[in-house]
Amino acid sequence: GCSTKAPEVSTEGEEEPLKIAVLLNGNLGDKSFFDSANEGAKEIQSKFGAITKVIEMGPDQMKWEPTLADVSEEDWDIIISGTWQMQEYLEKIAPEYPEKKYILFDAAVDYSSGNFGNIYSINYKQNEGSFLAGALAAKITTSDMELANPEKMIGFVGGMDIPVINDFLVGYIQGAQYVDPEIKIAISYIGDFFDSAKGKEMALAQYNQKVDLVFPVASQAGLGALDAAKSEKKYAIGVDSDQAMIFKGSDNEKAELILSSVLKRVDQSLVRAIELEIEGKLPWGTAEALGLNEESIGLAKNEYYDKNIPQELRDLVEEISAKIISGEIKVDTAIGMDTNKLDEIRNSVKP
Amino acid sequence: MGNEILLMKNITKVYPNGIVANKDVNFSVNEGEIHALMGENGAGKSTLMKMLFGLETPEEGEIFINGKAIKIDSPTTAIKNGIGMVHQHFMLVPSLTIAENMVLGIEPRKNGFIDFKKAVAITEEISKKYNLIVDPEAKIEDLPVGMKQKVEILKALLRGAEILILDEPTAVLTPQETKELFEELVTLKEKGHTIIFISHKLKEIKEICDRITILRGGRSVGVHHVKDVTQEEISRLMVGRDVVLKIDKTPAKPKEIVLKVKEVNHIDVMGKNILNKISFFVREGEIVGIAGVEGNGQRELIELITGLDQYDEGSIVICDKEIRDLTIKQIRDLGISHISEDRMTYGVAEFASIEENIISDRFDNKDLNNKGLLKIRKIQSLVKQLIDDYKVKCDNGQQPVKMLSGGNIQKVVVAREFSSSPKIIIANQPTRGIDVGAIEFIYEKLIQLRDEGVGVLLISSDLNEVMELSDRLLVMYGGEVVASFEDSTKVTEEELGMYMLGIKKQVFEEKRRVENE
Amino acid sequence: MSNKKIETQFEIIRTFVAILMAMTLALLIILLVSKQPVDALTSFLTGPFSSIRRFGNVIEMTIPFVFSGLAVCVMFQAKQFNMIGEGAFYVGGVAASFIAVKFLLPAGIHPFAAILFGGVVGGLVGLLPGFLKVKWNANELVSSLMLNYVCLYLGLYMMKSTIRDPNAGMIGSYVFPETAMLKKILAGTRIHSGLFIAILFIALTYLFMYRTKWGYALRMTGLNESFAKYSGINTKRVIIYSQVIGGLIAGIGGATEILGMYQRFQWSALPGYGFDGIIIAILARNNPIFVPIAAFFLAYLRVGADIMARMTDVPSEVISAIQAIIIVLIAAKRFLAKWQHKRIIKNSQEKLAVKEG
Amino acid sequence: MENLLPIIFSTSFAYSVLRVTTPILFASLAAIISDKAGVINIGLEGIMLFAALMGVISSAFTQSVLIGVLCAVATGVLLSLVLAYFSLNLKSDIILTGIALNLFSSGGTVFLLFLAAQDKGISVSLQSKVVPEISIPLINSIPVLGEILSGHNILTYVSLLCVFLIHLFLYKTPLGLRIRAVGETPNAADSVGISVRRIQYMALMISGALAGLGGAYMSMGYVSWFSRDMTAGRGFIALAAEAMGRGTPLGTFLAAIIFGFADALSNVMQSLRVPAEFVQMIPYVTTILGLVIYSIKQNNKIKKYRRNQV
Ligand SMILES: Nc1ncnc2c1ncn2[C@@H]1O[C@H](COP(=O)(O)OP(=O)(O)OP(=O)(O)O)[C@@H](O)[C@H]1O
Ligand SMILES: Nc1ncnc2c1ncn2[C@@H]1O[C@H](COP(=O)(O)OP(=O)(O)OP(=O)(O)O)[C@@H](O)[C@H]1O
Ligand SMILES: [Mg+2]
Ligand SMILES: [Mg+2]
Repeated sequence: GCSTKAPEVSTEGEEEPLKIAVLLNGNLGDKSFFDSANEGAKEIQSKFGAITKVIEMGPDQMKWEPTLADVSEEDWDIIISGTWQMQEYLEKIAPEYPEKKYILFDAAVDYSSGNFGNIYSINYKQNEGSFLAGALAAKITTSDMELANPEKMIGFVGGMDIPVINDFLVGYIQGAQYVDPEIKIAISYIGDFFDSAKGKEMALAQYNQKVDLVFPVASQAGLGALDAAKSEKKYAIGVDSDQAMIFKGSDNEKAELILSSVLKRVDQSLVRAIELEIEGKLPWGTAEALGLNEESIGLAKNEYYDKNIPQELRDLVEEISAKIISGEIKVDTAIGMDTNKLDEIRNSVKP
Repeated sequence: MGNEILLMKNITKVYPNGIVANKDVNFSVNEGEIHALMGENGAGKSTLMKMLFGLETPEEGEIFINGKAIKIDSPTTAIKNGIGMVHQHFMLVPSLTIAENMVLGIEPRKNGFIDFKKAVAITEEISKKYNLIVDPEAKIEDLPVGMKQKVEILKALLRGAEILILDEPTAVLTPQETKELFEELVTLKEKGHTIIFISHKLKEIKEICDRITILRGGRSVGVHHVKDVTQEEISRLMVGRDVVLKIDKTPAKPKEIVLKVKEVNHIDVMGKNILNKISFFVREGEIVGIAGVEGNGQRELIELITGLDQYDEGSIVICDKEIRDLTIKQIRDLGISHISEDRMTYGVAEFASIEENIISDRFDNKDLNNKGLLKIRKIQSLVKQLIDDYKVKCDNGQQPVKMLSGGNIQKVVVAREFSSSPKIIIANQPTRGIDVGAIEFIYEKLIQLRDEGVGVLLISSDLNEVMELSDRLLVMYGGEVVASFEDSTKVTEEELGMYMLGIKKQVFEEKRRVENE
Repeated sequence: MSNKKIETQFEIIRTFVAILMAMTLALLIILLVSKQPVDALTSFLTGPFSSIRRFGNVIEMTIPFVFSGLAVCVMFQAKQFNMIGEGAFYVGGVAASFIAVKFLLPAGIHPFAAILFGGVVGGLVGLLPGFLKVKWNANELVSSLMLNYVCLYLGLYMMKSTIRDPNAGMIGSYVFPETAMLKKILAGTRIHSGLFIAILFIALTYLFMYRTKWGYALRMTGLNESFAKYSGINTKRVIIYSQVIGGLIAGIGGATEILGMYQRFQWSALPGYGFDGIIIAILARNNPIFVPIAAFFLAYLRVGADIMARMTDVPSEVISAIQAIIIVLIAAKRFLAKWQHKRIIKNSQEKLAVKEG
Repeated sequence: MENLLPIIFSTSFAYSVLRVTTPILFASLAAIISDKAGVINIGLEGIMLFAALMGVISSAFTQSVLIGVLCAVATGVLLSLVLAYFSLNLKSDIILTGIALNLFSSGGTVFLLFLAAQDKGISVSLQSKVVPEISIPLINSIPVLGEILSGHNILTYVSLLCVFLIHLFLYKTPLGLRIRAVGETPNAADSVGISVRRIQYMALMISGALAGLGGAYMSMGYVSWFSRDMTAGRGFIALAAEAMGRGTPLGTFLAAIIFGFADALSNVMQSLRVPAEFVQMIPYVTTILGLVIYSIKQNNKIKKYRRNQV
């Protein structure tokens, strides 16, 4: 219900720490999306001295709405949650708790359809990042890099045939076509986000079809594809977090082959939001789309990147990046794209 | 006669469902005797023996072997103490060979593997020693019952059984096989083995047993020397009243033909010719018996007549209707009733209640359901009536059939099949393994139905039964009718035996004369 | 006292002891992993009753459990080891969503039509393993396990190619119109009118199984197929319709769940109710009357566990382990059997003594 | 289509079939053993999962592949003992117990993983060992066959060997004979003094050990880590393969290979741009078809026998 807040008596300097709950509608350990949010929570805690609690709601949708409602009734200042599926629950529940604030990442509520002044939404332009990845990959496949073959073939392994994943795909395809209109791309979907053995098989199948670089966008299952790169001695590009660095130390051989990763900095964007909030500058009641410009999306440029990628390619990436930021290059998004259009794009690179 | 080899003292057994199967039973057997154990169905014979063999544990009482008290908690202990058991229902693994069954649990080994050659050798050796000839490499599932019985006995002997328990071994045997078994038992006895013999057939007891212990309602009601008591006395001790097994019937007055089987052929999965142009008929108001050693096509014949299986050639006509394409239900609706030889498989659903078992053939009728909704009260009163009429011993109609004794289960089957106003009854081994009291009852009912104009086809391996009960008698051998007798009282057992074993065969003319009148 | 009474009494005691033991074990595990064990256990046990919404959650979860439990009951009673509940539940949801999105019907009729269609499609899915079994004797366990995946992918494809909302960020259908959704019946909870459908189906299933000739034929076929055949029951037909009905109930469950709990279809994986249905059916001893109790019990466990994970430091994973222990202990038949046997013996002997004395 | 054929007839495809088949084969052999003893092991999925985790953890801590595999096997045995205790001693329904075991493993593994690696999804922070791949001296020099058959993970060879060993075990050893007897007619076994329960215990233990090997392959061969729910239904597919192979080791091997083939096929088919859902369906549809074709054949055999004779 709507309770009127008693005027707060806050003493200077001894400010109450912010209380932040992060609801994840999945499980930790995916090494990408949810883990990244978790990282964000940790950083918020250490950087701003906030009290944070991360609640894993698991994959069962039945539980999400009541958990959100439950948590809204508890004593939190800000409740953070992500993905498009949580959007609708948020639209329903947030107006009932106007004294609470909500941050929604990787989706946006429809501000035209209601009074959502207490929600701030973050969208990511992952298509911009994967545009860079596509361009890089298309260059590498015909380059004289050690493990590249002359065929113009690169690969994409998606978790499921769904908009968010296809958003990566569309950017990837357009980026590759941007540097080489002749490029062929093998595209497979695993069918879920956790069967890493299947992910490995899919990637292996692609490598066996003359693909020399695979871009897996499949959360935990995608790690199998990186394993395939190692066993086939071919290249890969990671996703969401800097995946080469995950393996550095424990599996250097694999890390060497992960030329870069398309970063989707959920953590960074959350930290940024809280920072803005503390400064009183967070635009509540609006949605922001963060991309290359905000550095929420980008290519990982780590030691392996520097070591393995030839200078002229690195320069090219910078150049394209600048063009995207300036708006000279327009990248299509798969979100809201109808199936025929998507198929057309996919078929244009069919091997 | 030797000294007391076995003593079961003050044995009490209560099953988990609360049934007191044995109460203070004392049972003593002397070395080297054949000791009969008799009693009505459910008297507690099998239970007593199961405890001796370690399959059940008594709540109270002690077991002494050679005067020494031992605790038998598993078949292993029983076997160690020289006890062997041939169960009422065979305990053999169908997919294994005789030799494999023989050595199960005591396999001869070579390098950790089973020494199959040795197993065969062992089997051959013991089979020679006791003159019980079997083919060690034959699979159990292909064997006739008589052979299985032999394997069971050999199995026990191989494990060094001094005391051999035989639980109703003759229930499924032909006279010839029974005779053979008895010879074997006598040989065993001569070799010093002690035998406990359970049977419902008084004649057999008289023939080979030395002493007899009779159980009634879970208690021992006396031990006697067999030669000191008559069959009638034994019956009275068992049942508590006089039993007349003499069948009293007037000559049949047959009318229209209700079942006509003509030149039916049947080939089984393995391609074996099971039925060979078989032809015969049954009329209203007569009992036609089929004698024959089991496994000569009787079972298949009945499956075809009752619609459990389909025939390819020939014709079967019930009440003027060819049944080739009819379902079992349609055939039953023509007026056929069927008592199956295998009551636990076909006769009843053991976990279902008596009520549910009785309405299985008529729940679809208008008077028991209203547009699909069962009329519970109607059903209850119907079943109550039948339980009374057929003297089924039970608490009430809701009791699961599983809780009844074998004889009472048979009564449930009979009650259902006899009360469906049949035109023809196929009675396959209708009295197998049930006590004299129940047998007497079933005979009376059968004859009563015959007199009311029902045709009866009676198949039985009990020669006495077919000869006494039938008006006409056929003999089946190798899937054919090899003999046909207009008047079953005019045949001797020996003559029948010759036909049953395929030694004699009536010529075709003679057969046709009877068949196609 | 009759032996039957002892058995019933014992059954109750046994269940209680089993729950007690399971709770002790759970407590041990919680002590091991938690710094606030008392809070944890309290929120586990009393959490579901601590607010109307949470109690609502239990009931909300009970509804689909009832359907999947009933579906399994029917198939298991016919001795059909069919796992199609999972797939049928899923396609039932897809089918109902299709009607909900594609047709504009008046409020009363819309959900009715959608649920009916969900049931029909679920029934068709159930038909397949039954048909394969009857026609070629193909093992229904295997075919249904595999068919579940086919249901998932085919359902997903059908949904995507007909009613998918391209603006949705995940795979999802268009939002259902108000007319199609099942009304909430208790403010502050999401309990919806599907509850009445569930109750109706408990009664219908029970009546069907124990009061109609078809139910009778089904049970006899399950208890002893040879016997049923010999008695003239068309067992092939029974085998087929038992699985069709199972599929139908599961399909209706899926439809009810989708229209009651969601605004649009968005299951991209099998929701798992098939296996839950098996747990429930076995706990309910395949008797429709006990299904709601078993379903409520399981829902209570799940919701309680969930609250515990949310409110305290007990990780949610530990909870599935605890659930497993509780379920198995309660299903243990021999648990304390010796003690029961002694009671019965004593009782029987006393009775005998009285009779003779 | 013209793209597909060269792929299917390539050696790398045939090689991948064996690779995909391995975990299913282990699990379906496990299913055979328990099934033959008359106890359905629905818990294979969970047993594999747990074994996969324990293999990773123990090999990471000891830095020994062998200990890792042994631990996986031991875990399999231990879990099957639990299954046996509840279903055989306490008489809980065996299917329910199996399902509960799966539930238990799915949560328990993540919890343990968190304790061992501070991670709830994947064990990459643990430096676990991998069972090596070996090329087989003579075979690897045969032109085509060498490429297909040589160079596999050792556990793949072990699984092939197991087909043969299980066949020998079931049909030639005393314990095998007893297992078959117990499964077919427990009363008969009981009556000759074989303890039915003990044999079922042993069968379940062997079954658990095989599933343990399957788990070890998943996390120490197929991929080099453990991840949440990584068995992804392979335990159930194994049950299907076992039924399709009618419980004989050789038949089951064939069924597992067919499934592996279909699965590998679906992996390469995606590039043809058939809707992903249809491609993903292939293995399951194949299994159903395989089952139906087998059943039809079996049925026809019976009918043909008759017709020929008439
Ligand atoms: N396993 C069991 N559980 C419960 N009751 C049983 C069990 N076995 C036998 N009974 C009951 O115990 C009583 C004695 O049965 P038992 O088998 O000893 O009879 P029997 O003398 O062998 O009869 P029959 O001549 O029919 O073989 C019967 O009332 C029977 O119903
Ligand atoms: N678990 C049980 N619970 C209740 N009653 C049982 C149980 N097992 C067996 N019985 C009853 O005990 C009786 C005795 O069983 P047993 O196997 O000795 O032969 P039987 O069926 O009596 O033999 P027959 O029919 O040849 O006389 C059975 O008839 C059956 O009704
Ligand atoms: Mg290239
Ligand atoms: Mg008996």
